[in-house]
Amino acid sequence: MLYREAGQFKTGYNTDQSIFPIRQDRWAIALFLAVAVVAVPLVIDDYWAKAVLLPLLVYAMATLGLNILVGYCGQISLGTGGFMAVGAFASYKLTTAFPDLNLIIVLLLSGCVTAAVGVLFGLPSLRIKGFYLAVATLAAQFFLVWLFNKVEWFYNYNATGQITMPPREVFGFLITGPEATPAATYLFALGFLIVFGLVAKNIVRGRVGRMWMAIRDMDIAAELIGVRPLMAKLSAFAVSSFYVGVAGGLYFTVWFGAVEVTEAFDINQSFQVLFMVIIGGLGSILGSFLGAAFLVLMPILLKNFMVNWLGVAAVTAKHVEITLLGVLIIFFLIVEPHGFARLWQILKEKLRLWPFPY
Amino acid sequence: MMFRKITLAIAVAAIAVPMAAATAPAAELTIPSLAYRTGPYAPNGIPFANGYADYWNLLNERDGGIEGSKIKVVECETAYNTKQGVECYENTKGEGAGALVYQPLSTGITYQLIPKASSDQIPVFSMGYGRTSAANGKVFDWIFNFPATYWDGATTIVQYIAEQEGGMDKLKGKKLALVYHNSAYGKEPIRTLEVMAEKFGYNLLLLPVDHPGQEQKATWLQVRKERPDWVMMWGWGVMNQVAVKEAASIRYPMDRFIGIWWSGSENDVLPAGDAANGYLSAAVHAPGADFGVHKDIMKFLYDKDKGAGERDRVGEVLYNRGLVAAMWTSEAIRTAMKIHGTNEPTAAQVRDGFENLKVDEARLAELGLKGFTYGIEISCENHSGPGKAAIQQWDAKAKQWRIISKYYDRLPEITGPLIEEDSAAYAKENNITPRSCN
Amino acid sequence: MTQHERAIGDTLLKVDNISLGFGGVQALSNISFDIREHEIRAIIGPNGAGKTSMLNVINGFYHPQEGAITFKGEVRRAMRPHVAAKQGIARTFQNVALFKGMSTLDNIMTGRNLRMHKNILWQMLYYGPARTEEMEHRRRVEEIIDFLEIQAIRRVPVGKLPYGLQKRVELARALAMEPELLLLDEPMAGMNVEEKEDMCRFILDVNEQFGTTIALIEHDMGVVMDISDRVVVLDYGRKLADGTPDEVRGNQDVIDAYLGVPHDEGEA
Amino acid sequence: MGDSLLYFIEVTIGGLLAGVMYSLVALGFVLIFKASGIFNFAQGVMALFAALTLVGLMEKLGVPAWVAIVMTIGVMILLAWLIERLVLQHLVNQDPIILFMATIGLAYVLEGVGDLMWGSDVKALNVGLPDGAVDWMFDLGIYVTKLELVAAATAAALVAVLAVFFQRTRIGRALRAVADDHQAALSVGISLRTIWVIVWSVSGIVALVAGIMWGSSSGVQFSLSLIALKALPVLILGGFTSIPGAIIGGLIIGVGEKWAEIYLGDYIGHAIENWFAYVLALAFLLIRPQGLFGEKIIERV
Repeated sequence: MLYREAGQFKTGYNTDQSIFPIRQDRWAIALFLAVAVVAVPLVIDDYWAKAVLLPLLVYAMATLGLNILVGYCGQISLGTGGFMAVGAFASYKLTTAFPDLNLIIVLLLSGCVTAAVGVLFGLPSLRIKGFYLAVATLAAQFFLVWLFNKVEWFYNYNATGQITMPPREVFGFLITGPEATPAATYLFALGFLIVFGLVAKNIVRGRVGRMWMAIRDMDIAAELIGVRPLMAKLSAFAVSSFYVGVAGGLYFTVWFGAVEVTEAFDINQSFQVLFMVIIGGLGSILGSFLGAAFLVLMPILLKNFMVNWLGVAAVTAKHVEITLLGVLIIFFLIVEPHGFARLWQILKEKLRLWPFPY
Repeated sequence: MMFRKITLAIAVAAIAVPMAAATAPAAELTIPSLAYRTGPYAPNGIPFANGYADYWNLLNERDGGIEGSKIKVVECETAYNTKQGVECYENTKGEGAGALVYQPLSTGITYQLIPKASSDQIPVFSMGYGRTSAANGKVFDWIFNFPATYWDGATTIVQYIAEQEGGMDKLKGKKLALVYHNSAYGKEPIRTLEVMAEKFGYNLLLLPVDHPGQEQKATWLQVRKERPDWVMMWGWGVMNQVAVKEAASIRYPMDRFIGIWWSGSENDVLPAGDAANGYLSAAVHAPGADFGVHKDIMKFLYDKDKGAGERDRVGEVLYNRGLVAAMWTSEAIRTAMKIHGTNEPTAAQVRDGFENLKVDEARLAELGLKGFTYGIEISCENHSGPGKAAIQQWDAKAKQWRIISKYYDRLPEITGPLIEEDSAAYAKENNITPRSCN
Repeated sequence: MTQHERAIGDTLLKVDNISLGFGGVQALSNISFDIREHEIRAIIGPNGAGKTSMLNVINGFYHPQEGAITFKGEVRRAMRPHVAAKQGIARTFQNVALFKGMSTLDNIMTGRNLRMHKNILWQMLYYGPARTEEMEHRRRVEEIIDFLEIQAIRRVPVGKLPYGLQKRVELARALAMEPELLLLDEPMAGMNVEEKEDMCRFILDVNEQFGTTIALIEHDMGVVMDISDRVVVLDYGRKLADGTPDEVRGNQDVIDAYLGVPHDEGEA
Repeated sequence: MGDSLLYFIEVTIGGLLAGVMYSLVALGFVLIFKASGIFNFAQGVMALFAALTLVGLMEKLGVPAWVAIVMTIGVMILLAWLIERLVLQHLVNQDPIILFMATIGLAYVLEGVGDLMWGSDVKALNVGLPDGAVDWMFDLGIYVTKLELVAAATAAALVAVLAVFFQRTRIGRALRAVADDHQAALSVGISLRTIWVIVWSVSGIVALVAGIMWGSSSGVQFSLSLIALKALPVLILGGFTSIPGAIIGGLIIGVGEKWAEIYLGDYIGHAIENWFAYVLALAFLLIRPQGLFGEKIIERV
């Protein structure tokens, strides 16, 4: 009964086109944001920041980016790990070369660098489709990681190829380095995610988003009504890579602070982010967040539940955790192949009618 | 709706558990063990974790802990994955009265914890791995990497080679190949080997192998073509097994093929069978279960079904590695107790224990480890100990490793400047002012 | 009802000696005809006559080996489809080619793509110029929605619509492009009588109200003869006849070609 | 110069044989993709699971290798049945990417269950396959290992058996029909579900063969599942639906990456095998987007 849109009239196309046309949704999201921005920083500690929330934010950002490419434009990519590496190394090079450059600008520039690289590796998509493209993007994954491992310039000629983030302040708050407070790093990453989540939503609900979806749903028809596949696909690669690059930058600067390319950005990253996209819901901004949340939180949850509550040995717990994760993925796919976003939608539809379904 | 609320409640509760645990009072010494019993490197992680756990449990069972304080080992599974390692670190650091020391085990996790643990003021004992320049205690206050670093390993292996060739001057013109895991870990020795190549006049051939390293055909075809006089290896996991097998297949003389101490366990040679006979590796401690402490472990743990692993695998190389790591750590804690006059030392006090750690031959004998390893002494500026290593050889018939050389000293004139340079670069990049040690 | 009250203008599109082959199969040989401004031009013929291929050539999806096409005075043999779209040629498809994952509204809005110019940076902001533009076009699209009487299905993903409605949405999408030349490939295939009547009405209305030139492929001879100004007949890739419905109806070649060839709905 | 020619031959043969090893893994992918359009991410883990089961049976039950192999085949068939029952059956007619995701879930399950059942220690696999270099060739100056020759022979035999199976048996013909058209397959009188069980069983057995070959060379451990990554460039090069493509693709990738590593490595750096294989496959794809032997993609409106 609480969730009714009766009596809310749309007075123009403006309100009809807004992201949350239903008033209750707006309240809910405002409340949620208030908790995320105000309440969480008050109670956050190192564990929550480093093991739960930062991973969540960083992966949500990467998932958002990949969802633009896979979910909206229909181009499957397995190069995410490599593109995240580009973002990370770009921010490292920029921040060590220009120590006074604001970290926000560093990250945005890193995103731009990644976008350029993404466009380059997106070129084959003009000819190659489907799983062939997916496997072809692995070329980017392996090549980029090899490159950053091989060319010493990228890691400032240190002995091992490992990069470490120096401490940096933004608006007087220490954001990176070990002394940064969990609240500051969290808010910094959260800021990025809120802004770019909104930006993503704006892009996909406008002309460019429709262009991408047209290419995804029927590329030939799209071309016949004037969408240029070249522009559509490459812009999707660019925007997607920008997000992934910023995510890689955040991964390195605020979350990890030190990474080694062969491990931090290996192929598992690429798969992981793709799982998040699919399980969250292809072509859904909300789904990107839900997918990232599921795959970040579920293992921690299962682990803590088994180890701390049931007292299972750490190793057995790990095996069970992997198995359960697989079972859950299959289970959710069977229940709703279109991911959590669709489940959420169905739930909302039900709620809209509750408690009088007829 | 109800269902969702319950799930949410469980979710919050389960994630919140470590926080709740943090507030529980405890009089125990909390030692986290970042084990990796799953994932691609599990075969190596299992024996180490068992050795580590067994030694702590032995102290509890036999001595009632360290100076009366019981030890609580909190094992956390990392799967050798940095992300999970960080989760484990954050999860366990507040456990009990606070974690006393971390043994991160993976290179990635170590690099991760170097700044983090330093700021949290918890010592990190990356025993024979991790960042070599952490040897410089002036820059890396909280990191310890004794008894030897990779650079020490490189200099000792080259000394062994020189000795076989008939002296350092005989290295001139020789061809040495390095087969390495193409990662931070594998790249560690390259600079040292290059500096030595310049000084001693040997030629260095670099052959990287990408993770995971199941397919090394090209690498070994190059070895066949270049015919190096010696092959050194910085390998890890399946890469070791395949390399040993390939080397045997191309009939490279196994007694001229030397791995670092992470490329010299039973796991690495057993799959190759007889062909692995004669393979060499560096070692910082002895293999085998013939020491006093092993007898105690049998008596107090395995006979009472309290062992962490399988009985017949006690004494494997990596088991002993875990054991010696626990031993040095426990001695550091003991030292800390002595210095600060408490039986509940804090992590910061344990660090002082590490900086004043002295485990000489006599103490080793007292611990039931006579001849197990060499004596060490750690100081404020030197966190890497004496940096000695011996060479051990695999006997495929007996299925046993045997130490076949003396413990070589490192070449400080080679490693010293490199450590100085690398740690200075780190200090500069991270705005660290090296402390004074006087 | 063959006479409309609008002025048929000059030649809008001229097809000159087009030949198109795939491997050994000759889909079109030496076809010539023209389409004049504001007229409704039908292309008919038995299955496999090359009708769809002809449309594909006109909007650039197929590239003919020989011949030329003159559109608005500009001569060309081949072009990319999106260029054809830019020049004002819109199209519907024999088997509906809607964007299945998108709503009716979004499908039609996509038709406005070429007329929207705010770049991605404005879109990221959304508020301001991008929104103004979006609203402008939304208004235009709503007109089309009203025109085709599909208000109720605005927010429905088109994949869930019945076939008849999908065809209508497809027409809406083509109209949203405000084309000068509208190519309709069997707009009434698979429809019942009622739906056909609606569609006929829409086509005529489009032609009258917007003055859009229409070229359509249709199997229903009744419909074709009723609504078109001129008819071109193809068979086996050749042109059989060309003229007003009455002329074509009396043509002996056409009668022969259709004799024994039963009407087959849905396929061409 | 004779030496460098000999070396070239050696590298080429080495590459070809390495390629055969990749093909063995790629074959399993192709079988499933051909019959059901599923990109089976779990293929690598299936190889690991099969090898683990084999070693486990040999160690725990002490049975001879061949008995254990037969038992493992039984386990793989059971597994195929379970997969169809519990997973695929509920996901009929879903998008390929959803099925792909489901096989990822499957990979997790198999990995976890395999570890729970048999532990994650490295296990030596010895089913009596020969080891070491081939003597007479070694004397000639060419290094070829016996295991690789066995693998090549096995691959050849496997392809021959599969060819006979597909061409000569009723089930095989049904499988080919299903690859072309699901409806047509139903008209042959074999249910789609049976066909899926069969095809997953066959690819499970192929996974076992791959697991034995790779496991014999590197020991059975988690890393075995990563060989799937070696098979992917082979797949795109040869085409997802072509069995000869998997073999030829494997040979090309094998030779290509070895040549690159050895002859290009000095100029652009070593350890380039991994990405070079993908770049090579990508280059082929740009010329033929459907792979070497894949079916041509025809676009119509």
